[in-house]
Amino acid sequence: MQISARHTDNTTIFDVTGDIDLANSPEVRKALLREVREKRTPRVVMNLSKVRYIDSSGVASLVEGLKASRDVNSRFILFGLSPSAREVLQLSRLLKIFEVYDNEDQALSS
Amino acid sequence: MQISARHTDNTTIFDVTGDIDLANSPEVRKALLREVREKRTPRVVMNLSKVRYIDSSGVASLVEGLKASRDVNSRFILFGLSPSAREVLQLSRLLKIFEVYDNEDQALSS
Amino acid sequence: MRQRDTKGVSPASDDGLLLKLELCSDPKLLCVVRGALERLTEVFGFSPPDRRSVTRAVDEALTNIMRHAYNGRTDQPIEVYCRRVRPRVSESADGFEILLCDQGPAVDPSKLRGRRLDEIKPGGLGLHFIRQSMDAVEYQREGNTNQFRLVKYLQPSTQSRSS
Amino acid sequence: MRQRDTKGVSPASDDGLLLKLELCSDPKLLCVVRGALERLTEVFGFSPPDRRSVTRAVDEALTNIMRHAYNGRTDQPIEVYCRRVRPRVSESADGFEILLCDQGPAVDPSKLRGRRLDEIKPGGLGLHFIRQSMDAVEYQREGNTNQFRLVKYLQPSTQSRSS
Ligand SMILES: Nc1ncnc2c1ncn2[C@@H]1O[C@H](COP(=O)(O)OP(=O)(O)O)[C@@H](O)[C@H]1O
Ligand SMILES: Nc1ncnc2c1ncn2[C@@H]1O[C@H](COP(=O)(O)OP(=O)(O)O)[C@@H](O)[C@H]1O
Repeated sequence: MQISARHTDNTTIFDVTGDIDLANSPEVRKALLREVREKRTPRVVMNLSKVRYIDSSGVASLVEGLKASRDVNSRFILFGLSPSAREVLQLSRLLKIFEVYDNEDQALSS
Repeated sequence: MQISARHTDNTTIFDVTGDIDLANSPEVRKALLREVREKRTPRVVMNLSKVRYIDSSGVASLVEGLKASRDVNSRFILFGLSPSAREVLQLSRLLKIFEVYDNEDQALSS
Repeated sequence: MRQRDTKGVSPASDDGLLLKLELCSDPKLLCVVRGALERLTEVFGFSPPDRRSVTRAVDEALTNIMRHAYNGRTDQPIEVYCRRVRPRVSESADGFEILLCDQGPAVDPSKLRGRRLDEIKPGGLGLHFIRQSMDAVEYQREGNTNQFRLVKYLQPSTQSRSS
Repeated sequence: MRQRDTKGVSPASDDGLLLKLELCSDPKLLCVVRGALERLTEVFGFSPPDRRSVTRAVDEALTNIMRHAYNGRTDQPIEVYCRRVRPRVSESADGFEILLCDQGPAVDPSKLRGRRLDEIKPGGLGLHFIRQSMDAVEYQREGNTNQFRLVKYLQPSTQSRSS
């Protein structure tokens, strides 16, 4: 798993490549919380189009990002969900809780 | 592995999906030899763009297709080789023996 | 190779065994098991969504073993047996059984429960994923070994999917 | 789990063992082993071309066992041990060792040779692929077991690549 950040205006886009599982979800969590809590970036966008698999610990990291962003009144957005990532949010009954878009254009113009 | 055929003019294009290995290379061989030897199709083209891996038995099937087409003076063409497929032909010193193109357009206009 | 071992699970090629994996409890190896399971479930004949379900269930069960049975220690042994099982009376098709074995302390079965899903909070999702993905989920203690048994049938009955 | 077994190969988590696979000699399972090896070689730290090389070598060695040691029988046992080995004097980095074990008849080492590559004909390529892909390739008979040992180092010496 690799995670890198792009910054535009008030937005940070995290490009994630590879599966998110127990081996690396702490890293995702850390990057998200730093961006939301410490940097107070108004809009944090996760590009998941290169992520095939997300496990329950990965979902937990995303939920932490979402909760942190609600705490500081910022936005937390996902796009590019693979079938497996979509399923896992559905199984967690979280698909409707997150702001989810198909692609980057839609995510950024939202 | 799935193999299906498209027919145009004097040409048959085989679309192969999935790895070619010991489990299915006999099937590839059979399809090729039927097309070249029995049907005498003047140009047989293998679309390998959805094939990630070819093992030595798969290479052997392709070599049989090539030899059969030489016997009947027809053409045998490959396109869409993955890095792994390219490597395996290189290791076999066969990359220069086969007619290899990058994509379908180039293969068909050749 | 051909004798039954102490866990009553027979090695490769006896008794429907398709694949056995032995690994240590390092989360870095989870992707390796997924890589094998994605292909094995395809060979077995599952649809793409069912392949993802089985792979996810095995991954989450391994994650739980690493976190809860072994408390995050990365050098402890895990065994994964994948076998074909004959249909039950209520099932029309063969099943895919995964047996996960660890040497951690015995598990109190009453603790094997996920949290309620109507809260938005991290954690407590793994067992839900496993139960929602599989037709049968069982825990058993055998000697010093914890055994988690997961089964998915090729044509699952509708009733077993509504859990 | 922790005792050494009869083959002198120790199980998961001892002695650098990363993964052990047991499967039967069915070509349908080749893709399953590749699925595991592709990920394991990535976790180990190999570059994409080296991952493909190692995966290919293991695949071809398994193919040879299925075809030659077991003559196409699909129900015979195969074991695959993947372990980390310490660098040799001539190597600067760790190595990835794969040990493939089968119960077929002993192999005449003089027969373990590929054909010349200057002819265009099918077959006889597998051993070439294996030798070209790996830094070390060894065959050994241990009791009733054929053992093929393949090693690739993380930073292979140039000399060992020119085979
Ligand atoms: N393999 C296991 N060994 C011991 N306890 C387990 C195991 N799997 C699950 N549990 C228990 O079940 C609880 C719920 O597990 P799960 O739904 O996966 O969520 P989480 O692991 O995030 O707590 C765990 O907190 C743990 O107490
Ligand atoms: N695992 C094995 N057991 C017995 N013989 C083998 C094994 N691997 C290779 N051989 C011998 O080495 C020869 C060359 O093998 P290889 O280069 O893979 O080509 P092929 O398998 O197409 O003949 C085989 O024909 C066989 O005689």
